[in-house]
Amino acid sequence: MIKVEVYADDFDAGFEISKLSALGCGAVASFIGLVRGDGDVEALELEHYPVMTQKALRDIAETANGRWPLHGITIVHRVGKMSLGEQIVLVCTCSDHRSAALDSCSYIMDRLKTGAPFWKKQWFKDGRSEWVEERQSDLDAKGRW
Amino acid sequence: MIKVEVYADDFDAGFEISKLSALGCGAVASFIGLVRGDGDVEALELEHYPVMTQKALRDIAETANGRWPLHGITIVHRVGKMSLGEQIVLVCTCSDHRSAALDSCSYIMDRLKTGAPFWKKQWFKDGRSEWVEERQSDLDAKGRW
Amino acid sequence: MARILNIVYFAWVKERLGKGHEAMEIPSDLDTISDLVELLSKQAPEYKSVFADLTKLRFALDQEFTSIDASINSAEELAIFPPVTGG
Amino acid sequence: MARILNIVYFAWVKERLGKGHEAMEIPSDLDTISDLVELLSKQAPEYKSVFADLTKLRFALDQEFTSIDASINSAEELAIFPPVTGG
Repeated sequence: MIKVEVYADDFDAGFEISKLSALGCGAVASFIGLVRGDGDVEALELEHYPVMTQKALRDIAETANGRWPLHGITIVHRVGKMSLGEQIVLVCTCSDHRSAALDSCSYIMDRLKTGAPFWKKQWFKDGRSEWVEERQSDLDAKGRW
Repeated sequence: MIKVEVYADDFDAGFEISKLSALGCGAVASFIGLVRGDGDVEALELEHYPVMTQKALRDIAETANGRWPLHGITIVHRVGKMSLGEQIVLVCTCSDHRSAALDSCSYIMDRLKTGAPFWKKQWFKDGRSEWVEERQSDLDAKGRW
Repeated sequence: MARILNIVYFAWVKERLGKGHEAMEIPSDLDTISDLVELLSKQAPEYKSVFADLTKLRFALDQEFTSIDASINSAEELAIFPPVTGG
Repeated sequence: MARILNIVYFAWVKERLGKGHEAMEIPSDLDTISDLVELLSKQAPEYKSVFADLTKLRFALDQEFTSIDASINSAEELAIFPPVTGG
Protein backbone atom coordinates (compact mmCIF):
# COMPACT_ATOMS: atom_id res chain seq x y z
CA MET A 1 0.00 0.00 0.00
CA ILE A 2 1.76 3.11 -1.22
CA LYS A 3 0.26 6.50 -0.51
CA VAL A 4 1.84 9.68 -1.81
CA GLU A 5 0.30 13.06 -1.17
CA VAL A 6 1.46 16.57 -1.93
CA TYR A 7 -0.56 19.55 -0.82
CA ALA A 8 -0.42 22.93 0.89
CA ASP A 9 -2.38 22.14 4.05
CA ASP A 10 -0.87 20.84 7.24
CA PHE A 11 -1.26 17.12 7.92
CA ASP A 12 -2.04 15.04 10.98
CA ALA A 13 1.09 12.92 11.42
CA GLY A 14 -0.42 10.85 14.22
CA PHE A 15 -3.41 9.95 12.07
CA GLU A 16 -1.23 8.96 9.11
CA ILE A 17 1.01 6.85 11.33
CA SER A 18 -1.98 5.18 12.99
CA LYS A 19 -3.31 4.16 9.57
CA LEU A 20 -0.09 2.23 8.89
CA SER A 21 -0.13 0.83 12.44
CA ALA A 22 -3.57 -0.55 11.65
CA LEU A 23 -2.22 -2.69 8.78
CA GLY A 24 -1.23 -5.40 11.23
CA CYS A 25 2.54 -5.40 10.89
CA GLY A 26 4.82 -5.34 13.89
CA ALA A 27 6.99 -2.32 13.12
CA VAL A 28 6.13 1.22 12.09
CA ALA A 29 8.86 3.80 11.53
CA SER A 30 8.28 7.42 10.73
CA PHE A 31 10.12 10.63 10.10
CA ILE A 32 8.74 14.15 10.27
CA GLY A 33 10.66 17.11 8.88
CA LEU A 34 9.75 20.51 10.31
CA VAL A 35 10.63 24.15 9.67
CA ARG A 36 13.55 24.93 11.94
CA GLY A 37 14.64 28.41 12.99
CA ASP A 38 18.10 28.48 11.44
CA GLY A 39 19.56 31.90 12.11
CA ASP A 40 16.91 34.49 11.35
CA VAL A 41 14.65 32.25 9.31
CA GLU A 42 10.99 32.87 10.03
CA ALA A 43 9.35 30.92 7.23
CA LEU A 44 10.05 28.42 4.52
CA GLU A 45 8.50 28.32 1.07
CA LEU A 46 8.39 25.16 -0.95
CA GLU A 47 7.99 25.19 -4.69
CA HIS A 48 7.60 22.01 -6.71
CA TYR A 49 7.10 20.67 -10.22
CA PRO A 50 3.59 19.31 -9.89
CA VAL A 51 3.46 16.94 -12.89
CA MET A 52 6.74 15.40 -11.81
CA THR A 53 6.42 15.34 -8.01
CA GLN A 54 3.89 12.54 -7.65
CA LYS A 55 5.81 10.39 -10.09
CA ALA A 56 9.19 11.01 -8.43
CA LEU A 57 7.84 10.28 -4.94
CA ARG A 58 6.02 7.18 -6.13
CA ASP A 59 9.19 5.91 -7.84
CA ILE A 60 11.15 6.37 -4.61
CA ALA A 61 8.44 4.57 -2.63
CA GLU A 62 8.32 1.72 -5.13
CA THR A 63 12.08 1.30 -5.06
CA ALA A 64 11.95 1.10 -1.25
CA ASN A 65 9.09 -1.39 -1.53
CA GLY A 66 11.22 -3.59 -3.76
CA ARG A 67 14.22 -3.45 -1.45
CA TRP A 68 12.54 -4.12 1.89
CA PRO A 69 9.58 -6.33 2.86
CA LEU A 70 7.14 -3.50 3.55
CA HIS A 71 3.39 -3.59 4.05
CA GLY A 72 2.81 0.12 3.66
CA ILE A 73 4.52 3.38 2.77
CA THR A 74 3.08 6.85 3.28
CA ILE A 75 4.75 10.00 2.00
CA VAL A 76 3.10 13.36 2.64
CA HIS A 77 4.93 16.46 1.44
CA ARG A 78 3.68 20.00 1.79
CA VAL A 79 4.26 22.86 -0.63
CA GLY A 80 3.76 26.60 -0.25
CA LYS A 81 4.76 28.84 2.65
CA MET A 82 5.21 27.42 6.15
CA SER A 83 6.09 29.07 9.45
CA LEU A 84 8.64 28.01 12.05
CA GLY A 85 7.77 24.71 13.67
CA GLU A 86 5.33 23.65 10.96
CA GLN A 87 5.53 20.17 9.48
CA ILE A 88 6.99 19.89 5.97
CA VAL A 89 7.19 16.19 5.28
CA LEU A 90 6.16 12.85 6.73
CA VAL A 91 7.57 9.49 5.70
CA CYS A 92 6.10 6.44 7.36
CA THR A 93 6.84 2.79 6.62
CA CYS A 94 5.64 -0.45 8.14
CA SER A 95 7.02 -3.94 8.06
CA ASP A 96 7.14 -7.13 10.09
CA HIS A 97 10.70 -6.22 11.07
CA ARG A 98 11.98 -3.10 12.76
CA SER A 99 15.16 -2.81 10.71
CA ALA A 100 13.19 -2.94 7.44
CA ALA A 101 10.84 -0.22 8.67
CA LEU A 102 13.60 2.04 10.02
CA ASP A 103 16.05 1.53 7.16
CA SER A 104 13.43 2.09 4.45
CA CYS A 105 12.27 5.25 6.22
CA SER A 106 15.86 6.60 6.21
CA TYR A 107 16.28 5.54 2.60
CA ILE A 108 13.13 7.31 1.43
CA MET A 109 14.13 10.53 3.22
CA ASP A 110 17.63 10.40 1.74
CA ARG A 111 16.30 9.78 -1.76
CA LEU A 112 13.61 12.43 -1.38
CA LYS A 113 16.18 15.10 -0.46
CA THR A 114 18.00 14.67 -3.77
CA GLY A 115 15.51 13.01 -6.09
CA ALA A 116 12.18 14.80 -5.85
CA PRO A 117 11.50 18.16 -7.52
CA PHE A 118 11.10 20.42 -4.49
CA TRP A 119 12.89 23.68 -3.89
CA LYS A 120 13.07 25.46 -0.57
CA LYS A 121 13.27 29.19 -0.07
CA GLN A 122 14.06 30.62 3.34
CA TRP A 123 12.33 33.81 4.42
CA PHE A 124 14.19 35.88 7.00
CA LYS A 125 12.90 38.21 9.71
CA ASP A 126 14.18 41.28 7.83
CA GLY A 127 12.10 40.41 4.77
CA ARG A 128 14.93 38.95 2.72
CA SER A 129 14.53 35.56 1.09
CA GLU A 130 17.04 33.08 -0.26
CA TRP A 131 16.85 29.78 -2.11
CA VAL A 132 18.38 26.96 -0.11
CA GLU A 133 21.42 25.43 -1.77
CA GLU A 134 22.05 21.77 -2.34
CA ARG A 135 23.88 20.23 0.62
CA GLN A 136 26.85 17.91 0.22
CA SER A 137 25.66 15.94 3.25
CA ASP A 138 22.43 15.12 1.37
CA LEU A 139 24.39 13.86 -1.63
CA ASP A 140 26.58 11.79 0.71
CA ALA A 141 23.50 10.39 2.47
CA LYS A 142 22.00 9.34 -0.85
CA GLY A 143 25.31 7.77 -1.86
CA ARG A 144 25.37 5.32 1.04
CA TRP A 145 22.40 3.29 -0.26
CA MET B 1 14.45 16.26 27.53
CA ILE B 2 14.31 12.57 28.27
CA LYS B 3 10.99 10.95 29.06
CA VAL B 4 10.71 7.30 29.95
CA GLU B 5 7.39 5.71 30.81
CA VAL B 6 6.41 2.13 31.51
CA TYR B 7 2.79 1.25 32.12
CA ALA B 8 0.01 -1.16 31.23
CA ASP B 9 -2.32 1.22 29.37
CA ASP B 10 -2.18 1.90 25.66
CA PHE B 11 -0.54 5.16 24.59
CA ASP B 12 -1.31 7.83 22.02
CA ALA B 13 1.70 7.67 19.70
CA GLY B 14 0.59 10.72 17.70
CA PHE B 15 0.34 12.79 20.84
CA GLU B 16 3.78 11.71 22.10
CA ILE B 17 5.34 12.43 18.70
CA SER B 18 3.64 15.83 18.48
CA LYS B 19 5.13 16.78 21.85
CA LEU B 20 8.63 16.23 20.47
CA SER B 21 7.69 18.00 17.23
CA ALA B 22 6.76 21.00 19.35
CA LEU B 23 10.31 21.33 20.72
CA GLY B 24 11.34 23.29 17.64
CA CYS B 25 13.86 20.97 16.07
CA GLY B 26 13.75 20.08 12.40
CA ALA B 27 13.67 16.31 12.52
CA VAL B 28 11.53 13.87 14.49
CA ALA B 29 11.97 10.12 14.07
CA SER B 30 9.84 7.50 15.70
CA PHE B 31 9.38 3.79 15.92
CA ILE B 32 6.31 1.90 17.11
CA GLY B 33 6.44 -1.81 17.85
CA LEU B 34 3.11 -3.64 17.73
CA VAL B 35 1.82 -7.11 18.49
CA ARG B 36 2.03 -9.06 15.24
CA GLY B 37 0.08 -12.21 14.47
CA ASP B 38 2.99 -14.65 14.07
CA GLY B 39 1.50 -18.07 13.42
CA ASP B 40 -1.32 -18.63 15.87
CA VAL B 41 -0.37 -15.91 18.31
CA GLU B 42 -3.38 -14.06 19.64
CA ALA B 43 -1.84 -12.07 22.46
CA LEU B 44 1.45 -11.06 23.94
CA GLU B 45 2.26 -10.69 27.61
CA LEU B 46 5.11 -8.53 28.81
CA GLU B 47 6.69 -9.01 32.18
CA HIS B 48 9.37 -6.68 33.49
CA TYR B 49 11.62 -5.99 36.47
CA PRO B 50 10.06 -2.76 37.70
CA VAL B 51 12.89 -1.39 39.86
CA MET B 52 15.33 -1.95 37.03
CA THR B 53 13.28 -1.02 33.95
CA GLN B 54 13.17 2.74 34.39
CA LYS B 55 16.88 2.82 35.10
CA ALA B 56 17.81 0.62 32.13
CA LEU B 57 15.66 2.66 29.71
CA ARG B 58 16.98 5.93 31.06
CA ASP B 59 20.57 4.69 30.68
CA ILE B 60 19.91 3.76 27.06
CA ALA B 61 18.31 7.15 26.40
CA GLU B 62 21.19 8.98 28.05
CA THR B 63 23.76 7.06 26.05
CA ALA B 64 21.89 8.00 22.85
CA ASN B 65 21.75 11.59 24.04
CA GLY B 66 25.52 11.62 24.47
CA ARG B 67 26.13 10.14 21.04
CA TRP B 68 23.84 12.30 18.93
CA PRO B 69 22.83 15.97 19.17
CA LEU B 70 19.26 15.35 20.33
CA HIS B 71 16.71 17.77 21.76
CA GLY B 72 14.32 15.16 23.05
CA ILE B 73 13.87 11.43 23.56
CA THR B 74 10.65 9.69 24.50
CA ILE B 75 10.44 6.00 25.33
CA VAL B 76 7.08 4.48 26.23
CA HIS B 77 6.96 0.76 26.90
CA ARG B 78 3.90 -1.19 27.89
CA VAL B 79 3.74 -4.20 30.16
CA GLY B 80 0.98 -6.73 30.76
CA LYS B 81 -1.18 -8.54 28.24
CA MET B 82 -1.78 -7.07 24.77
CA SER B 83 -3.89 -8.27 21.86
CA LEU B 84 -2.94 -8.48 18.19
CA GLY B 85 -2.32 -5.11 16.63
CA GLU B 86 -1.85 -3.32 19.95
CA GLN B 87 1.10 -1.01 20.48
CA ILE B 88 3.93 -2.31 22.67
CA VAL B 89 6.61 0.33 22.47
CA LEU B 90 7.26 3.81 21.15
CA VAL B 91 10.65 5.39 20.70
CA CYS B 92 10.74 8.96 19.45
CA THR B 93 13.77 11.20 19.04
CA CYS B 94 14.20 14.73 17.76
CA SER B 95 17.20 16.60 16.49
CA ASP B 96 18.16 19.38 14.11
CA HIS B 97 19.35 16.72 11.68
CA ARG B 98 17.44 13.84 10.19
CA SER B 99 20.28 11.32 10.39
CA ALA B 100 20.77 12.01 14.11
CA ALA B 101 17.04 11.52 14.75
CA LEU B 102 16.74 8.36 12.64
CA ASP B 103 20.02 6.76 13.76
CA SER B 104 19.39 7.39 17.45
CA CYS B 105 15.88 5.96 17.12
CA SER B 106 17.32 2.75 15.58
CA TYR B 107 20.01 2.66 18.24
CA ILE B 108 17.58 2.96 21.13
CA MET B 109 15.38 0.18 19.71
CA ASP B 110 18.39 -2.10 19.19
CA ARG B 111 19.66 -1.46 22.71
CA LEU B 112 16.20 -1.84 24.21
CA LYS B 113 15.76 -5.28 22.65
CA THR B 114 18.81 -6.65 24.46
CA GLY B 115 19.40 -4.29 27.36
CA ALA B 116 16.12 -3.64 29.16
CA PRO B 117 14.52 -6.16 31.54
CA PHE B 118 11.40 -7.12 29.59
CA TRP B 119 10.27 -10.65 28.79
CA LYS B 120 7.65 -11.51 26.21
CA LYS B 121 5.29 -14.44 26.38
CA GLN B 122 3.22 -15.39 23.37
CA TRP B 123 -0.32 -16.63 23.91
CA PHE B 124 -1.69 -18.89 21.18
CA LYS B 125 -5.25 -19.41 19.95
CA ASP B 126 -5.36 -22.91 21.46
CA GLY B 127 -4.61 -21.53 24.92
CA ARG B 128 -0.94 -22.50 25.00
CA SER B 129 1.67 -19.94 25.95
CA GLU B 130 5.39 -19.76 25.38
CA TRP B 131 8.19 -17.42 26.44
CA VAL B 132 9.84 -15.76 23.46
CA GLU B 133 13.49 -16.72 23.07
CA GLU B 134 16.37 -14.34 22.54
CA ARG B 135 16.96 -13.69 18.85
CA GLN B 136 20.41 -13.75 17.29
CA SER B 137 19.34 -10.94 14.96
CA ASP B 138 18.74 -8.72 17.99
CA LEU B 139 22.21 -9.46 19.32
CA ASP B 140 23.67 -8.73 15.88
CA ALA B 141 21.71 -5.47 15.66
CA LYS B 142 23.04 -4.36 19.03
CA GLY B 143 26.56 -5.30 17.95
CA ARG B 144 26.62 -2.90 15.03
CA TRP B 145 26.63 0.23 17.22
CA MET C 1 9.96 19.87 -39.50
CA ALA C 2 10.28 22.15 -36.49
CA ARG C 3 9.01 20.85 -33.15
CA ILE C 4 7.43 22.77 -30.30
CA LEU C 5 9.01 22.12 -26.89
CA ASN C 6 7.45 23.24 -23.65
CA ILE C 7 10.15 24.58 -21.33
CA VAL C 8 9.43 24.98 -17.63
CA TYR C 9 11.56 26.78 -15.03
CA PHE C 10 11.63 26.52 -11.25
CA ALA C 11 13.00 28.29 -8.17
CA TRP C 12 15.61 30.99 -8.87
CA VAL C 13 15.77 30.04 -12.56
CA LYS C 14 12.11 30.97 -12.87
CA GLU C 15 12.56 34.15 -10.82
CA ARG C 16 15.55 35.36 -12.76
CA LEU C 17 13.98 34.63 -16.14
CA GLY C 18 10.76 36.24 -14.98
CA LYS C 19 8.66 33.36 -16.30
CA GLY C 20 7.71 29.83 -15.30
CA HIS C 21 7.30 28.36 -18.75
CA GLU C 22 7.43 29.05 -22.44
CA ALA C 23 6.83 27.18 -25.67
CA MET C 24 9.74 27.17 -28.07
CA GLU C 25 10.11 26.14 -31.64
CA ILE C 26 13.11 23.84 -31.82
CA PRO C 27 15.27 23.76 -34.96
CA SER C 28 15.19 20.31 -36.55
CA ASP C 29 18.96 19.92 -36.25
CA LEU C 30 19.04 20.64 -32.53
CA ASP C 31 20.06 17.56 -30.54
CA THR C 32 20.85 17.88 -26.83
CA ILE C 33 19.71 20.01 -23.91
CA SER C 34 23.17 21.54 -24.04
CA ASP C 35 22.54 22.71 -27.62
CA LEU C 36 19.27 24.30 -26.56
CA VAL C 37 20.86 26.06 -23.58
CA GLU C 38 23.49 27.47 -25.93
CA LEU C 39 20.81 28.67 -28.33
CA LEU C 40 18.83 30.35 -25.55
CA SER C 41 21.97 32.00 -24.15
CA LYS C 42 22.44 33.75 -27.49
CA GLN C 43 18.85 34.99 -27.55
CA ALA C 44 18.79 37.28 -24.54
CA PRO C 45 21.08 38.43 -21.69
CA GLU C 46 18.87 36.97 -18.92
CA TYR C 47 19.34 33.45 -20.37
CA LYS C 48 23.05 34.05 -20.69
CA SER C 49 23.19 35.09 -17.04
CA VAL C 50 21.07 32.21 -15.74
CA PHE C 51 22.96 29.63 -17.81
CA ALA C 52 26.41 31.07 -17.02
CA ASP C 53 27.26 28.34 -14.49
CA LEU C 54 25.83 25.08 -15.75
CA THR C 55 27.03 23.18 -12.67
CA LYS C 56 24.26 24.96 -10.77
CA LEU C 57 21.51 23.64 -13.05
CA ARG C 58 19.63 20.37 -13.32
CA PHE C 59 17.30 19.11 -16.05
CA ALA C 60 14.33 16.85 -16.58
CA LEU C 61 12.85 15.65 -19.87
CA ASP C 62 9.21 14.67 -19.71
CA GLN C 63 9.44 14.63 -15.91
CA GLU C 64 12.49 12.39 -15.65
CA PHE C 65 15.79 13.72 -14.31
CA THR C 66 18.42 13.70 -17.04
CA SER C 67 21.81 15.21 -17.83
CA ILE C 68 22.57 18.23 -20.00
CA ASP C 69 24.04 15.88 -22.63
CA ALA C 70 20.72 14.08 -23.17
CA SER C 71 19.11 14.28 -26.59
CA ILE C 72 15.79 16.06 -26.53
CA ASN C 73 14.42 13.74 -29.23
CA SER C 74 10.64 13.75 -29.17
CA ALA C 75 10.29 14.96 -25.56
CA GLU C 76 7.40 17.32 -25.00
CA GLU C 77 8.61 19.06 -21.89
CA LEU C 78 12.01 20.18 -20.69
CA ALA C 79 12.42 21.43 -17.13
CA ILE C 80 15.38 23.56 -16.05
CA PHE C 81 15.96 24.14 -12.34
CA PRO C 82 18.54 24.29 -9.56
CA PRO C 83 19.44 21.14 -7.58
CA VAL C 84 16.43 20.01 -5.59
CA THR C 85 16.26 20.73 -1.85
CA GLY C 86 13.04 19.19 -0.58
CA GLY C 87 12.12 17.20 2.49
CA MET D 1 28.40 -12.44 59.76
CA ALA D 2 25.75 -13.87 57.46
CA ARG D 3 24.11 -11.51 55.00
CA ILE D 4 20.53 -11.52 53.72
CA LEU D 5 20.23 -11.35 49.94
CA ASN D 6 16.96 -10.69 48.19
CA ILE D 7 16.70 -12.92 45.11
CA VAL D 8 14.15 -12.11 42.38
CA TYR D 9 13.13 -14.32 39.46
CA PHE D 10 11.44 -13.45 36.17
CA ALA D 11 9.71 -15.08 33.20
CA TRP D 12 10.05 -18.87 33.01
CA VAL D 13 12.56 -18.91 35.86
CA LYS D 14 9.85 -17.47 38.11
CA GLU D 15 7.22 -19.85 36.74
CA ARG D 16 9.34 -22.95 37.12
CA LEU D 17 10.47 -22.06 40.62
CA GLY D 18 6.92 -21.16 41.55
CA LYS D 19 7.99 -17.91 43.19
CA GLY D 20 9.01 -14.43 42.17
CA HIS D 21 11.35 -13.66 45.03
CA GLU D 22 12.86 -14.96 48.21
CA ALA D 23 15.23 -13.75 50.90
CA MET D 24 18.23 -15.93 51.49
CA GLU D 25 20.87 -16.02 54.15
CA ILE D 26 24.22 -16.07 52.38
CA PRO D 27 27.18 -17.89 53.95
CA SER D 28 29.97 -15.43 54.69
CA ASP D 29 32.43 -17.36 52.51
CA LEU D 30 30.19 -17.29 49.43
CA ASP D 31 31.70 -15.14 46.68
CA THR D 32 30.17 -15.16 43.19
CA ILE D 33 26.70 -15.60 41.69
CA SER D 34 28.01 -18.89 40.35
CA ASP D 35 28.69 -20.08 43.90
CA LEU D 36 25.16 -19.15 44.92
CA VAL D 37 23.63 -20.93 41.94
CA GLU D 38 25.57 -24.06 42.89
CA LEU D 39 24.39 -23.81 46.46
CA LEU D 40 20.75 -23.41 45.41
CA SER D 41 21.03 -26.32 42.95
CA LYS D 42 21.90 -28.56 45.88
CA GLN D 43 18.95 -27.37 47.93
CA ALA D 44 16.04 -28.57 45.82
CA PRO D 45 15.37 -30.31 42.49
CA GLU D 46 13.49 -27.34 40.97
CA TYR D 47 16.62 -25.17 41.33
CA LYS D 48 18.74 -27.92 39.85
CA SER D 49 16.39 -28.15 36.88
CA VAL D 50 16.15 -24.38 36.31
CA PHE D 51 19.90 -23.91 36.65
CA ALA D 52 20.79 -26.95 34.53
CA ASP D 53 21.72 -24.87 31.46
CA LEU D 54 23.40 -21.69 32.64
CA THR D 55 23.77 -20.37 29.08
CA LYS D 56 20.02 -19.72 29.18
CA LEU D 57 20.25 -17.46 32.23
CA ARG D 58 21.19 -13.86 32.81
CA PHE D 59 21.84 -11.99 36.05
CA ALA D 60 21.59 -8.54 37.56
CA LEU D 61 23.03 -7.32 40.87
CA ASP D 62 21.25 -4.34 42.37
CA GLN D 63 19.53 -3.74 39.01
CA GLU D 64 22.67 -3.79 36.87
CA PHE D 65 23.24 -6.58 34.33
CA THR D 66 26.26 -8.63 35.32
CA SER D 67 27.88 -12.00 34.59
CA ILE D 68 27.61 -15.18 36.60
CA ASP D 69 31.25 -14.74 37.66
CA ALA D 70 30.55 -11.46 39.45
CA SER D 71 31.11 -11.28 43.18
CA ILE D 72 27.94 -10.66 45.13
CA ASN D 73 29.82 -8.54 47.68
CA SER D 74 27.43 -6.25 49.48
CA ALA D 75 24.68 -6.30 46.84
CA GLU D 76 21.17 -6.30 48.26
CA GLU D 77 19.32 -7.80 45.32
CA LEU D 78 20.19 -10.50 42.84
CA ALA D 79 17.91 -11.06 39.82
CA ILE D 80 17.96 -14.29 37.82
CA PHE D 81 16.13 -14.40 34.49
CA PRO D 82 16.26 -15.55 30.87
CA PRO D 83 17.72 -13.26 28.17
CA VAL D 84 15.53 -10.19 27.77
CA THR D 85 13.11 -9.97 24.82
CA GLY D 86 11.39 -6.60 25.07
CA GLY D 87 10.49 -3.94 22.54
